[in-house]
Amino acid sequence: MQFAPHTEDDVREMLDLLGLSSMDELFSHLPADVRLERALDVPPGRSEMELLGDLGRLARRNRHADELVCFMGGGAYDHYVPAVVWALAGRSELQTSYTPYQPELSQGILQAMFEYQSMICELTGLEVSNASLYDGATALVEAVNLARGATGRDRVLVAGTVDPRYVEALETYGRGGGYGPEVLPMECGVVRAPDVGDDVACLVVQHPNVFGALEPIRELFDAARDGGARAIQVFDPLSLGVLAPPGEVGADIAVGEGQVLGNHLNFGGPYLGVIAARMRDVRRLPGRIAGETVDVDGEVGYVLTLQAREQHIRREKATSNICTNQTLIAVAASVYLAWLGPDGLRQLGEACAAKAAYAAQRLTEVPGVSLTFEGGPFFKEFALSFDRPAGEVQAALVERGFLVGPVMGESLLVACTERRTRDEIDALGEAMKEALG
Amino acid sequence: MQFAPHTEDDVREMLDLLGLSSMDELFSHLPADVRLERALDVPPGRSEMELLGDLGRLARRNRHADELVCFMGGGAYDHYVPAVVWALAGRSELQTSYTPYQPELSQGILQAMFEYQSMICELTGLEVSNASLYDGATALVEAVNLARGATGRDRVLVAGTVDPRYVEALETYGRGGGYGPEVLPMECGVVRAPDVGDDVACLVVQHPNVFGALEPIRELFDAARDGGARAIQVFDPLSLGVLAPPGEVGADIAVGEGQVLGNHLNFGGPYLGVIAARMRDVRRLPGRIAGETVDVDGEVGYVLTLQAREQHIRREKATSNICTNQTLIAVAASVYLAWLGPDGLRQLGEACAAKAAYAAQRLTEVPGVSLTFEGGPFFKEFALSFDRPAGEVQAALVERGFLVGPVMGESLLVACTERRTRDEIDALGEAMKEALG
Amino acid sequence: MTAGGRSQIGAPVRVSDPALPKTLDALSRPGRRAYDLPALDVPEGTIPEEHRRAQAPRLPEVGERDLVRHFTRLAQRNFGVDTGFYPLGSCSMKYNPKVADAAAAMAGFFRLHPLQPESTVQGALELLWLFERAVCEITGMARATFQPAAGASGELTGLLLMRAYHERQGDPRRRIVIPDSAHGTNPASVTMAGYDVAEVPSDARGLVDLSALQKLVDSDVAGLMITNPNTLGLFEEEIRELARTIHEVGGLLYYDGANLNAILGRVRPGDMGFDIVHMNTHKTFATPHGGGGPGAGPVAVTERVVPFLPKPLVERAADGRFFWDHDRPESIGRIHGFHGNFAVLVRAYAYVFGLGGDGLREVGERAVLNARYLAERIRSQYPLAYPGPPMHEFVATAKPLRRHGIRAMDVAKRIIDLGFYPSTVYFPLIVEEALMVEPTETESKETLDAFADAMLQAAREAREDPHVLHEAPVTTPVRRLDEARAARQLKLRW
Amino acid sequence: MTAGGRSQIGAPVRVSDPALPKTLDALSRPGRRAYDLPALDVPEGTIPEEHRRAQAPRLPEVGERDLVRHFTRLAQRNFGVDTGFYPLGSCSMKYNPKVADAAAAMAGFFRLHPLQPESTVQGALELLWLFERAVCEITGMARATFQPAAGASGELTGLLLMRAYHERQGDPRRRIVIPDSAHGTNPASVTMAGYDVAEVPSDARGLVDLSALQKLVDSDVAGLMITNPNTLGLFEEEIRELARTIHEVGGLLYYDGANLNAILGRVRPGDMGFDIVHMNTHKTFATPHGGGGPGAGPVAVTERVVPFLPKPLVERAADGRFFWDHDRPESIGRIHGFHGNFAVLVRAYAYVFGLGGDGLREVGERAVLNARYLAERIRSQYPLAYPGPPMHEFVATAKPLRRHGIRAMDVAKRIIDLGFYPSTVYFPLIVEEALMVEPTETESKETLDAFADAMLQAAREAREDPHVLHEAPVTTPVRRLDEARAARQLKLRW
Ligand SMILES: Cc1ncc(COP(=O)(O)O)c(C=O)c1O
Ligand SMILES: Cc1ncc(COP(=O)(O)O)c(C=O)c1O
Repeated sequence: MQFAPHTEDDVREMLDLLGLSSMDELFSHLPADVRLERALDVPPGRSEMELLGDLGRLARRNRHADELVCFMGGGAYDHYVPAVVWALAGRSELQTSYTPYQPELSQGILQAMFEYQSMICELTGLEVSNASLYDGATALVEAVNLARGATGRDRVLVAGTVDPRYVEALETYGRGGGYGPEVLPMECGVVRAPDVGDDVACLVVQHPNVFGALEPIRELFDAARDGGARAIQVFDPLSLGVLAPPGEVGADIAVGEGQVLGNHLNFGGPYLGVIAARMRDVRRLPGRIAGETVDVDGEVGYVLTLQAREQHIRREKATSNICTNQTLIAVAASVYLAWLGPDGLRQLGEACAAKAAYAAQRLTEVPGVSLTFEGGPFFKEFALSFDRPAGEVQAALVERGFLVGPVMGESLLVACTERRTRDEIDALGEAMKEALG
Repeated sequence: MQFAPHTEDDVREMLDLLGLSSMDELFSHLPADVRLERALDVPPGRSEMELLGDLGRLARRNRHADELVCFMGGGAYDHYVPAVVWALAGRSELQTSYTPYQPELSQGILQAMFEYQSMICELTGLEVSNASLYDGATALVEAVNLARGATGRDRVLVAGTVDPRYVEALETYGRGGGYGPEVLPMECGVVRAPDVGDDVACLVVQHPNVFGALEPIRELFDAARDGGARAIQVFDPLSLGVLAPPGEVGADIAVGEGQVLGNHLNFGGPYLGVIAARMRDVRRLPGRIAGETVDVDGEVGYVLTLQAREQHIRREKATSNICTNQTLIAVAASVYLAWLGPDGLRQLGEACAAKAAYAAQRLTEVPGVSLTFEGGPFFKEFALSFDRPAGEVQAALVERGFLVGPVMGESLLVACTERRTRDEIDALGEAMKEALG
Repeated sequence: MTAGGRSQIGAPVRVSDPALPKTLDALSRPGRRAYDLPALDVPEGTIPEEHRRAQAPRLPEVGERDLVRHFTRLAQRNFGVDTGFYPLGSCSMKYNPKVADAAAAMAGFFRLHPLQPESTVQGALELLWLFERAVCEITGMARATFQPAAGASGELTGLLLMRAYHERQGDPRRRIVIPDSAHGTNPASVTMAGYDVAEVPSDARGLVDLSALQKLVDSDVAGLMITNPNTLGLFEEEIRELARTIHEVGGLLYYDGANLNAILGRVRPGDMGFDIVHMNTHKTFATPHGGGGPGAGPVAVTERVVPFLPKPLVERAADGRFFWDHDRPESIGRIHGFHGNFAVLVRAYAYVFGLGGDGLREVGERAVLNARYLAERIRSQYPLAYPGPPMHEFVATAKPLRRHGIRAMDVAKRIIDLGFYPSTVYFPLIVEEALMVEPTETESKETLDAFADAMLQAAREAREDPHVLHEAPVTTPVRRLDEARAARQLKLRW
Repeated sequence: MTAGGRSQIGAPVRVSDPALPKTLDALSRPGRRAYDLPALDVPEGTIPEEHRRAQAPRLPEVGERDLVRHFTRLAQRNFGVDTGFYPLGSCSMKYNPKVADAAAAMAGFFRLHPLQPESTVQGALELLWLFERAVCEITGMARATFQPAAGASGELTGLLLMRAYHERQGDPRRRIVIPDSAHGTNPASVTMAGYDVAEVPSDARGLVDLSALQKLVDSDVAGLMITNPNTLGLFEEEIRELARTIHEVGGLLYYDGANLNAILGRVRPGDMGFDIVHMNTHKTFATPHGGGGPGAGPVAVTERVVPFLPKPLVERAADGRFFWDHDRPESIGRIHGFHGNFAVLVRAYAYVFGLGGDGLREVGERAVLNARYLAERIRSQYPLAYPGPPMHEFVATAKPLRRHGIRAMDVAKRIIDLGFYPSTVYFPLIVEEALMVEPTETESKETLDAFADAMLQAAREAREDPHVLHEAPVTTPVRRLDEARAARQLKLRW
């Protein structure tokens, strides 16, 4: 392949204007001792048809979610992506544009950002959002930074039922931020309200939690509020047609993984970091924010606003270093949320909950299978325990055509989206019976 | 699914304005004895995700050309379709528009038609083309109608080496046109120049012919010209980087199957009926023709022109009944032809010819395999004979992962596009050896 | 809203490189290229000199980026259903569901060669088999062919079927009756089928004049070809009598399905007495029209016409296997090079099976409701050509504006500036200053109201400021184009 | 070309329904819907009342057609590389090959769950493994991580790696040196990594002031963070001395890869002495930027930094199987929730392996040629901020136009009316009235000439008719927007 349009004539004419006689002269001022005097050891170029052939062979070495029935969870879910979502978000004027530095030429992206922010606020019951962060885990990191900055406090309390990858991310970024997340003990699948001292910046709770279970969320956040800490909820956007929104259960900041909002599984990315907060924290929010305004003729238009928070203005004092974010994924999320609307959101949530409940009941009928945490309410995901290592069960299920997991210690997570049918759930039950038999 | 946006309020308000109280009243003036008093016996509607599930199951019951290596020919070929072609032709402003009756709102389609016509003229060495016909076979039918009208003569001579489906189409449409194609005998894979009497409207020759062989095309068309008949060539657009164009070998009218021009195999359609002719016949051409003109301010623009030929004006005296054609496929062909350019066209033609030559040699090394027609030159396709029914061989090859064919009588056609690799050809040879062993 | 670029509500951004040429040919530079092919991995071929091309064709030499910007620009200079309201009468420009495109994009469909052995295309054959059952149920027919690539091709197919039918009866006939309101493809198809046109007038109601028809028909009439609702958007209430009249002389009834949308699930051509029906999938079944095509024109017929259908047909064997049945001795033969526009049929299948029986009926209802409502909203200024209640579309006339020197075309051009695709104009031919409006069921009341307001505004302007209409359009990439010049000084290529 | 709508060469058609609302919220109608879900096939679930949502969120209620027209309209109000020339400095807005999108659209890639068992994702792991080898070869590094979702994330990752490295040496340090010309993400990342910024000035050549650096560095300096060519588009010719200076005090060198395009295949960061490198795939490797993202910011490092890379890394077992290696005791941990922006990496893979080694080198050459040529074409009116020969981009200044009351932003806005996306303005901060222009290698000489002519026209107008520049833009959907008001009267949602 080659996409440079230069003809030999072009090159000659351009070099002539520069008074040069060869391409090499463009680089002649570079010190000799840093120049690569050999060709790059990257395989020779491929034609488009060869390249797609190579990639097709790699792709076929994977067993994807149309070949295996996907009951996997753990932060990414096989929800259905309507055809209209990427037919629109994929339009090339949007896909091939840069961050809207010249708003007059980027009203499309800017309005889409504004509408996305609006829908995220409606969804979470909070007051302000932004144009996206990298993903759910880094959104949590940013939320913690915000809380520490806003409270001037140090300690970061994290429920023991928060996704371990999110905790791992906090530990990693904490090396720079100068904090270490303190993990609260879990008791039968949920956590108890901790005492929140005046040195606690925030309390982080995932609800539904990593096992899909519903936490005593209001109590937990009451404790945070009473202690003067920011209450941070890690939420599942598609739970909010059914579950009380973060703003209502007392969250000050809500962060979540937006993959479920019309975005494909994509082996983990690009996903969507969703964040929403209260107005008092708006000037501490990370990332781009679109705002509505008017032009010189009074016509309504949209711009990037509150940029004084950002790295290109505030540099080392910026609220975050984020520059490139996940805007296009946020645009897709907007199409998806508007496709669902309030009724669709509720119906979809009910469907997930109903199928998960049915699956839990159906699967625990299989001898040797039990719920890791009996009794507590859950949303679309739950943990199973077996009379043998969960990894073995997972492998046996793959052989029978099912993707289930991830494995969490002794347990295996099972997630049900609106996409899973009763027949598939029953078939999974049969497969488990075989696998354990 | 349901795409009507009416809310209950909308329906009520609209009925109110009409002074009606129910939807049924919209149909109350229809005679009772023609009304369907039961529900249609079509399965209940499916949600989008269910529907794509159903269709996916049907699709997986097919073994397509990415699963089996495709050496099939017979009028449709597995040429490579560059990603850019449908990324552009598929843009929704083009795809969801109608025939450009209001040129001011359809300059995109109209200019694309104009550019397509221009490239077809360049390709064929002829003077005028149109915005497309249904496919290669029906393009031939239209060409014959044109020739009969232009010459005022009746008889239609067709080389015995023209694709039998095209001949079948001529027979079918001839029932209405009032003619029956007269098929000239084939001699070792090609035809001899017939005597063309003054009652002959046209001589139809396919070159390369249905067996991929090159006809003594100039002689044949000399005979046609000398007899005052129109010389009609059925051509392969992708042969014209290598082979002398119809205009040069004496064709008055050239028709071809444009599927090869950036269009997918699509199980036979939509394909593209390509036609080109000489200026003297322009007023007898069928279908839409785009022309360049200027607007009231002198700005260049494009319109549908010479409409006096067409059914909506000329009605029963029209040159053809065609209305909806294959415009979008022609747009894709434009992208593809411009992607190839003159050099790409030649390189691609050379590659097809070289691979076919190699394949013929390689495959005839297999015991029990011989060329049906020894010796004569061919382009990208050739016929093989075996010591057993060709159908058996074809079936055995499918089992070994190869699509070869179609079967023509005792022979099996083998086609090579630029896409087929030496390894694939060698593997086909091995497979044939096994199949015949 | 003014003619000014930016102050147009919703104006898109301007496409770039204004200084660069605007045709592929002018963009071409020797040696520039987009193509990219593998190196040859076999020996050079040996095409004899005498067969070789001497001089390369003058195709554009451009880069892939040139191509992308060029066609992106062309697309943005084109108006589609995805851009806005497109009430083109007789064309059923309804929303084209994206799910149908997703279906057609499955490799298991678009990567199939038409001549693959049956064992390798069972899913495709099953899809056609299922879809044939559905279209037969919808039309009230026995069997169907999917070969016709569009409505006109369906017409010709149907007429050739009539011919074969009559010849089989040993009584070839010469004439086909069509109403004076018929679409141009009808008479054109009649001629191509080798028949003569006998035109029956419309009566004061805009319906086929029954008594005129009775006078017209005799044993030389092969059949009657009409659409119902007719091209005036009116239901032929005497359809049973029309059918009887034709059947009594041994003729057949052909149903032009262009207007099938109006009666989906309510009335079936078969139940009205039709013998042969075509459907326009790109109208009734929402497949995209692609700026002119491709479409598909399946033809369904009653039992007595089945033997003559084009071959092959898909059949299901006792063991459940699907196969192509070529063994049809009385078949008229082949209408298409292969099996018709399969990828279009996949989309139509998605539409029909996605909506289901009840959904289809609702489509018809809403289509009629929208047309009736819109007609009512504008009739004060644009009276209906005929009194009867319109179905899925209506034909109004701009005649009242004539005395202000305004023609239907002027109204259409002004509508463009007001942000909509105009209705069909000057068709059917029997209506002066015809405005043929088909909103379709997929448009909302808000859109209909906005369009009605625009139509009324245009009528007001016709009286108060006709100049605005004569000047229109002024907001488009080009303004009114010189069609006479285009036809006189033919420029049909670079 | 005027400000008038239609007379703009290449003006697109106007988007429809001007009378209809222009936001999703305003389009909403109670009861209207696009969604469509299967009927529930299991018993109702049982979410406890106290957990249930009381009141539904006010999401739009619209039809699918509403959605399609709304977002089609928004797209047409947006300018992308596919619409035109986009010489945004420091952003490498090159053509995004469509083949890369086709690769990412394979179900075998986009339908993979990130936590699938390794046995089911061997192809994906192999792709990452192969791509890691390629980026290491391109940068001259030992190993790489693909977790960072963008360049800034790569920066922070790299700085956390430095921290881990120094802590491992038992000598945590406090300061990171960055040049005053650095991009804003650099200092911001330094802070997030828990370091203090030590700014080193640029000298008269626009290069890092070596002697100032030597004064600045001591054993408390953890590292130096620069890009080369630097943000002025100039190559840091003393890079080896800079490296030596830092290495002598035990610091590490971080390479900000935003400008890697300039030196592809010619110079490798590793060979210049860098220890840590990030790449912006959405710049150097042509992945689409999506109006802000997603991108990807792979980080590659030299041997001594490898132990600290985020986990897991892809490894290949003796039997050829690929697996995730989590057993990395010294790893800094996790930078992304999963494995980074995989679908973006697939596109970058297609670009790198499609071009191959020689192709990549050619990319760099042509990128530099285009920038040098364009700088030469306009320098008479827009002098270069520094004398040195620019590489893939150049920074000019609009200062000479100041005395006509024209600012860099005015030039940019006028360029919009002339049909191009403008260059970056006011960055780098050390240049007054900076115009930072990066044409990229995928633009043709014709485009560069057209843009140069437009820039020269703007300069002429600045002298003769500055009003035109102050008024600009006038051809866009909206004109200059009131940013002060936006920040004052915050309206950040419906
Ligand atoms: C009434 C009527 N009949 C026939 C046709 C021809 O159908 P097609 O364009 O699919 O060939 C049309 C198309 O506009 C039509 O409106
Ligand atoms: C010099 C430089 N460094 C860093 C960045 C940040 O990269 P990203 O936007 O991918 O986070 C940019 C992006 O503009 C840049 O130009």
